Amino acid sequence: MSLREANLEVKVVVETPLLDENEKGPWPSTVTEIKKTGYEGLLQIYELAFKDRVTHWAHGGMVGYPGYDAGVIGRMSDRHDILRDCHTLRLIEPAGWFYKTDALRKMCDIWDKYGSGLMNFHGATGDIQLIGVPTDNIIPAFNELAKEHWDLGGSGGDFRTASCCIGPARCENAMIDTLDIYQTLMTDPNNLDAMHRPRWPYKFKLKISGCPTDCNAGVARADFVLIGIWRDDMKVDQDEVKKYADGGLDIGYIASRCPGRAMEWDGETLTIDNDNCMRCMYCINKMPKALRPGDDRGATILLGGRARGRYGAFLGWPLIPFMKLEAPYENVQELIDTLTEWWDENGRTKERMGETIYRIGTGKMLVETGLKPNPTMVRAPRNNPFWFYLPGEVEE
Amino acid sequence: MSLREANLEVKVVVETPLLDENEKGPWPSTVTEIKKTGYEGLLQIYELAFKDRVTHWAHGGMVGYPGYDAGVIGRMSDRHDILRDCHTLRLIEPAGWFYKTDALRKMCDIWDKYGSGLMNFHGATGDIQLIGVPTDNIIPAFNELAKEHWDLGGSGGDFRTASCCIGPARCENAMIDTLDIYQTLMTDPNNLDAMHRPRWPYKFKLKISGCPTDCNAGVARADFVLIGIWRDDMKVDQDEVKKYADGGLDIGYIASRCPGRAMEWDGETLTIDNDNCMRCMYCINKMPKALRPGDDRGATILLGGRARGRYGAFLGWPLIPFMKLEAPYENVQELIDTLTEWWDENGRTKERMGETIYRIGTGKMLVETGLKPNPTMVRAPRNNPFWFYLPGEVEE
Amino acid sequence: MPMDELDFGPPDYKDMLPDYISKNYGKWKCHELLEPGVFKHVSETGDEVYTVRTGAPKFIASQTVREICDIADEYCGGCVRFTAKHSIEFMTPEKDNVEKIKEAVGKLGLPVGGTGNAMHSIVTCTGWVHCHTPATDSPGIAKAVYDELLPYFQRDDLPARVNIAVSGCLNMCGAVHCSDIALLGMHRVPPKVNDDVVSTACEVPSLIAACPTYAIKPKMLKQEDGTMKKSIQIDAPKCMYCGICYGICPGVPLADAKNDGVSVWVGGKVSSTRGGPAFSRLVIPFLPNNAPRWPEVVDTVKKIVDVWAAEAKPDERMGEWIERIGWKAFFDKMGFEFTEKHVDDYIFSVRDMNWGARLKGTELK
Amino acid sequence: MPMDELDFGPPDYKDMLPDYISKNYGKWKCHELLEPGVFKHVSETGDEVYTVRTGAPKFIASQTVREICDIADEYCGGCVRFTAKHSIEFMTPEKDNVEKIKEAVGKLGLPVGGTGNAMHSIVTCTGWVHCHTPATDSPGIAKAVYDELLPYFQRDDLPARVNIAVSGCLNMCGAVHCSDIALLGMHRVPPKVNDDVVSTACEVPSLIAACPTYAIKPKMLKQEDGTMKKSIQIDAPKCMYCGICYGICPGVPLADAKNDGVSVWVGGKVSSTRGGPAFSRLVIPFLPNNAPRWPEVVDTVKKIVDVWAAEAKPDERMGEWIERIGWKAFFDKMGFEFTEKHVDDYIFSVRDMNWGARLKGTELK
Ligand code: SRM
Ligand code: SRM
Ligand code: SRM
Ligand code: SRM
Ligand code: SF4
Ligand code: SF4
Ligand code: SF4
Ligand code: SF4
Ligand code: SF4
Ligand code: SF4
Ligand code: SF4
Ligand code: SF4
Repeated sequence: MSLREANLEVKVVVETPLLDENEKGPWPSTVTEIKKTGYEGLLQIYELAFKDRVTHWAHGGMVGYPGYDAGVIGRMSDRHDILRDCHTLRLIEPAGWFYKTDALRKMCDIWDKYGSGLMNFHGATGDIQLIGVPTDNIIPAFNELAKEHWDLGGSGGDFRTASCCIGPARCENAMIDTLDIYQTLMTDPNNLDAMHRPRWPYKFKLKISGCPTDCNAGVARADFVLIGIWRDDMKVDQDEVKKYADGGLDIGYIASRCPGRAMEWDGETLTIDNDNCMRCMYCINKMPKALRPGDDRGATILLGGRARGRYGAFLGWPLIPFMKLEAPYENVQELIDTLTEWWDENGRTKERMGETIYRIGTGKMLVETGLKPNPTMVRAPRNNPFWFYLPGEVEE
Repeated sequence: MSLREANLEVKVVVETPLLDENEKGPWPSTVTEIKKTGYEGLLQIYELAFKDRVTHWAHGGMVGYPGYDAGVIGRMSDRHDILRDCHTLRLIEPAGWFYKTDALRKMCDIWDKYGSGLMNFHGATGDIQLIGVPTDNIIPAFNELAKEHWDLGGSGGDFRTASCCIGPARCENAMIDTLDIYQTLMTDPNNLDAMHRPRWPYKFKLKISGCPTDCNAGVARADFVLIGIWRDDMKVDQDEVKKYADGGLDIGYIASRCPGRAMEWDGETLTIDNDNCMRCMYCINKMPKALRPGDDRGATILLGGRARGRYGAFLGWPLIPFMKLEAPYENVQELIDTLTEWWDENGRTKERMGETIYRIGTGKMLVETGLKPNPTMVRAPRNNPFWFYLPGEVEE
Repeated sequence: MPMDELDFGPPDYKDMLPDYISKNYGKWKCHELLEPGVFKHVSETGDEVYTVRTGAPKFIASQTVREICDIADEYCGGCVRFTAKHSIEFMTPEKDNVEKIKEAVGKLGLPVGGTGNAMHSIVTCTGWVHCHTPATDSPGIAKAVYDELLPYFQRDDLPARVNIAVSGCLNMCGAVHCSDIALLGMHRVPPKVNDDVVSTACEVPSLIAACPTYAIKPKMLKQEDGTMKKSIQIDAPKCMYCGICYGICPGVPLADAKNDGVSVWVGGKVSSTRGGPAFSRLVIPFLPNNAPRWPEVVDTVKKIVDVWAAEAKPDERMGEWIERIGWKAFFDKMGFEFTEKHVDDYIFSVRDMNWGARLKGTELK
Repeated sequence: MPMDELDFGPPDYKDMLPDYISKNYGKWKCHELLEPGVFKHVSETGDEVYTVRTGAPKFIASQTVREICDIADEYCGGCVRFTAKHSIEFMTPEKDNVEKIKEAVGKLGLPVGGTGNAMHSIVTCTGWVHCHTPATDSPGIAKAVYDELLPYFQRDDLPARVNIAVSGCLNMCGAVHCSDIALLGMHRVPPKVNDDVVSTACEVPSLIAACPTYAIKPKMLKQEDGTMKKSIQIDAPKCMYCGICYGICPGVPLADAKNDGVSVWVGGKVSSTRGGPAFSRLVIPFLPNNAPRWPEVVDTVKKIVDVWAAEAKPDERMGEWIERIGWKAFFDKMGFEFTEKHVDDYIFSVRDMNWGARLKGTELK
């Protein structure tokens, strides 16, 4: 009998008056879903939180799959009388979050057998989250999942599971092959080793977006971001522009909000000043049938993003304004290695890459890694007169 | 015989080949002026600096006028064989730097008698700088200057000599009486006490500009700035606007650079969206005959500016967006007192007011001084979740 | 599993793509939003693909996943996809299937929408459902907000998209910090130190080093048997309740029924379009944890969206609108109080001060 | 002077104003720039006042002041004024006097100009003439720059005004940090500690506390007589040569003939007009102290002004022009090298990083 069947057998008799209130209303409810799984202990713990207005979960201890030191988030309640251990398995998602249904169904079966049957597509980092596995079931659960080619994702101070936008799979804006880059990086043995055996100062997140629209929110959530971009001129189909205008689109207004002041619309023709265009995608997104990025494409590499942290949030800034990409993306991998090595050596515990760079100084990081300084890294060069000279740079 | 006569008697025979090079060219030269004074020692020390490419001045020791602890900048050379002491007298300038010639002539006579005859109209803070007085002459020099109503200015951790733009004396933009405010603040006995007997953590600078054009550069150089501003609607003379347009002024272009996106020009009429107008003065300065500030006038009070410092430079930010002003400007004086008292209590040695506020927190400063928080203080409210609750603000 | 069979990574995406995607991979020409929740993408090959997007609950039972698969099997060539914001996408090359998919997902209770100039799916963390650090229940709040704002999910005529995110605590797992509207659980009292746990389960020096405000000091306790026990004490006025210490040590929990609650932030943005990415900014420091429906939070979100929807110009995201009208006008229109807590006083605060005398007319009145 | 006669403050400004100003005080209606260096101000009373503005040397001999007074007596009703940037202004209610004043100041060697869209007077500190901390001679540099750029002082058809400022050291007495072009003396080696002076003339604890980078550590020296002497040592790699320590202690001078020099900064602005105040930004970290004429510095300034003058749009101050074209284009056009020193790494550095993927076309090529 699978765990879920066992759970369902213990009919849900537990009273959850507060959760029931939350369940009401038109939006599909997590409470309903938990009820569907028959996972009574979780329901009770959750109801208790609503009643007490504090969580009833505590640290989860050290749990995991032998050979892996990551991918399982330990979780225990503070009410062992109700439910004791309720860990999470993080599974690496398929690129772009595309699923064949048979793969999904098999995953459901395995999860019903060993876990709660409760799932999350997806966690905010992008992994599949399987919520609620008792300690003893971790090994058999993953044994079967692995057979179906579901690997554990990241957790702790490691190379976190990357993610990528839908890109070339269904978006005309994609200037890099987001899915293929993802696949290549996420099957690289060294990266997987860095993912499954945490040894870095803290987590390292990587996201890939096909264009500066950044639908994968890399700039806000990842230490390292690849964003597709073009270098040559934007392609403008004047007839299609005209059609948009005739259809009532206020192109003058769009031009007025172009951040590069690069659009000129005279009512007939749209002129793009390609030198000043900031590749922001605004006009292209407004007129997808008329405007398209140029053909000389590559990636901008951003560095240093992270939420909150010790100093408050940082957002990603361009380390490399333009890099040509070609499978198997060795130049990207090299860059990752250079940076993570530097960070591994210099970072303090619980210090994200951007924070280490901040503490030590971008300039020093560049000198030590051999990466090139570039005006695009900064909004403007420094405004304070506080910098250092290395011995040899000044006269004795 | 005055010191200058004595100096001139010792004919300038000293060779200054490098200074002579610097003296060449069309712009009037400081070297020529020093030569004119016959101040040979200074010339030699200066020439030596050009030769050695380092200064030959050193700290000046404690010198001053009895009863005052500020206003004299001690200066000694490191070549006592050439010239030993060469102090500076700082004199408080008249409001707006207007001088009757007889007052200036008398000052010259006194300075020739006791000092080098070398002057600077003015130092960057705004004082008159009289450069080069030997220690023994400080007392007699100031005795005579004081008789002519020239008082010593600020130096050290004190209320520095304020300054004001030309304002209503010759500028149509002036929305506050910059000269009168200056005069009132600079003759207040408590302020003068705070200027002449340094007791604060560091210097406190105050500047007054008649409008946001800020010709007195207060935002960059003063801890406390008064800037004239209007609250009602801008006055637009459409005929004069038209004349500018007919004269070739590109009003559409000006509108395109209005920071509040508040100008609309249809080729005939200029419309100002007064709610969105940022009172930046750009359009008014471009069309002084057509546009004028409204009639409901007062001051914006900025706080916290300073150059370089410990953290890099800070610029002034609005503490009070709008304050009505009326002689004798008691509300301004009260504000100064409140702030300097708070700073005096909380500031560390060599910490400017803005730095103390930064270190301790604007919020805390506001609570402790009873001043009101206001969204105009910030470009945007805070973006990090790090703030404090005082006991009493949360439940026990 | 044997060691050498570990570390294999994700399944190959090529095996997960349906034909109608593989054939047109990298060949997309343009797209169109046909109606709220329904896209048409056109390929250079001439192919068309229709996508129906739906919302989803934060957690899904395997049972529901199977029902989703049923729909995907019937209309979508056996493929389903989830978006970067956890919506569900049903794709089909056949236009006729669109209505059928809409009907089928309707039966499952999955609302169609969240596209274009709509409220998009709310990103939220696990909160009280599964996490040990929350100050509030993010999935519960998200549900209450969704119920109220459903109409905004189902339209596409707002001035721009509005992204809402909820995180249970400052770790910000929902990455709320760049959202149009962010709801963030806040603790408001320092951790309660449990000396027994600290001394047995935690590394005191790392704990001390972890605190960003240096509020943690070591403490030695004499035990009954005369030996010394190493624990810590917290200098309460220095603590800003960030919870970083609790992240590494179970002996310093912060949860507090009376003082935990929700803060509200607005104006953030991620994309590099127009003005580029921007942080969400604090507008309400604290609303009570009024489970099960958080009415104060829901009302606040509704009000913010309503005023913005009525007043913003086209393509003005929340923050862009506020930038135009000014923060003073925003606080006035919303009736929110601006307090000293809104003025940043952390490390980079200086750079957020409003340098210069550049005040809007509305700010001077 | 008796104590109770001290503290009297400045003379009354009313006694310093000439009639033609007093009568029109606060009544000015508008103004016009008649030609470079000459303004006309019109009062509501119908009065007109003409102003001739001239440059001046940093220091003036009393002799010259008297000659200036002679001109003011002859044409300006016995009044002369200095500006906020230390230019001299000769005012007169009579238009006819303008040419006469121009002639008279010409004889004195004072150049007319520095108004409107011109190079305005250069603000500079005392430098080697009189200060103990400089890394360069600001008045000397200002003179060399003026000589070369005089034509820009005498015209008014540049895209906008250009403000140049020179400071001899990081104290920035010229307030260079918000100038279109700033020239700033830089030390490049740590202070040389003179133990005798430190131990006798300085307060060691304040000295240690003063250093922003915590580079100063205490040091005890055993003296010949066996007693201990308190001095300090400097951790060289931590020192950024700011000179704050030397400001309070003569025992730690930084001046170094070989390594002192000049840095160049551009794009700052003070006024709240348009984009508001802005900092000057580093473009050249070091140019040699090539007294007596600093040719490298002069050439650099000239080049910057020339390219800007040729390319900027109307009312584009240096920084506004650069903002439009981008810093990459600026460095390229000028032929300056962008190094790691240009990337801020001090406290607020994070906020100057170029968040997002918002790159100009020129930056990608
Ligand atoms: C599951 C997930 C929330 C969700 O429901 O989506 C999650 C859940 C937790 N996060 Fe997270 N984080 C999740 C995405 C994020 C994100 C968003 C992202 O990656 O885009 C962030 C902000 C972005 C970033 O990293 O900057 C995030 C920032 C954190 C932090 C703060 C990290 C920091 O650098 O400051 C912590 C604390 C820590 O790791 O020390 C944290 C810690 C945690 C822990 C493990 C709690 C803890 O302190 O041990 C949470 C486990 C909850 C549970 O047991 O249910 N989580 N966490 C997300 C991961 C799922 C996945 O792998 O796909
Ligand atoms: C004379 C003057 C330069 C000039 O030729 O114009 C000057 C000269 C000196 N300044 Fe200054 N400062 C002068 C205006 C300024 C300004 C500009 C301003 O006030 O608008 C600033 C930058 C603005 C600001 O205050 O933020 C300025 C920032 C400094 C500093 C750094 C202050 C700080 O807060 O970081 C110092 C160092 C100190 O005081 O410790 C300093 C120190 C000095 C000393 C006293 C040197 C010292 O460390 O003892 C200089 C004496 C030079 C001499 O003996 O010839 N001076 N000083 C200016 C004062 C004349 C006057 O009273 O009118
Ligand atoms: C499917 C998805 C990518 C994926 O790999 O999953 C996606 C897909 C598209 N995005 Fe996106 N975006 C997706 C998440 C995002 C995110 C991520 C986020 O919110 O965390 C952003 C950043 C939001 C932000 O700036 O805060 C995002 C910002 C945009 C924008 C920029 C909007 C703007 O303010 O300028 C566009 C352009 C537009 O809408 O005109 C856009 C446009 C598009 C287009 C039209 C691109 C295309 O040509 O197909 C796609 C359909 C639009 C739509 O959903 O209305 N997409 N898009 C994600 C759907 C999420 C969802 O369920 O709603
Ligand atoms: C006389 C003086 C005030 C004083 O009390 O001494 C003054 C006087 C005037 N200024 Fe100024 N400004 C004076 C220093 C300044 C400063 C201070 C500084 O540079 O440190 C600034 C700030 C500069 C900055 O932004 O970095 C300043 C920024 C302006 C501006 C703003 C320019 C802009 O970029 O938008 C204007 C408006 C304009 O020129 O259109 C202006 C306009 C004016 C007007 C036209 C105002 C009027 O209606 O009379 C005056 C004559 C203009 C001129 O000089 O071309 N004045 N003006 C100062 C003359 C200094 C000099 O010798 O050159
Ligand atoms: S980031 Fe660009 S390529 Fe990727 S889905 Fe969004 S619009 Fe398409
Ligand atoms: S992509 Fe952005 S910057 Fe470029 S022209 Fe379009 S709107 Fe302007
Ligand atoms: S600050 Fe304003 S009032 Fe003062 S001189 Fe300048 S323009 Fe005139
Ligand atoms: S004063 Fe400035 S903000 Fe106001 S309308 Fe004129 S240019 Fe625009
Ligand atoms: S944001 Fe806080 S409460 Fe939510 S999952 Fe992350 S750690 Fe837990
Ligand atoms: S909650 Fe944060 S500030 Fe408070 S003691 Fe813990 S780590 Fe320090
Ligand atoms: S900037 Fe430096 S060198 Fe110049 S006067 Fe000020 S302290 Fe002296
Ligand atoms: S020069 Fe500055 S950084 Fe160096 S020791 Fe002195 S105070 Fe410290």
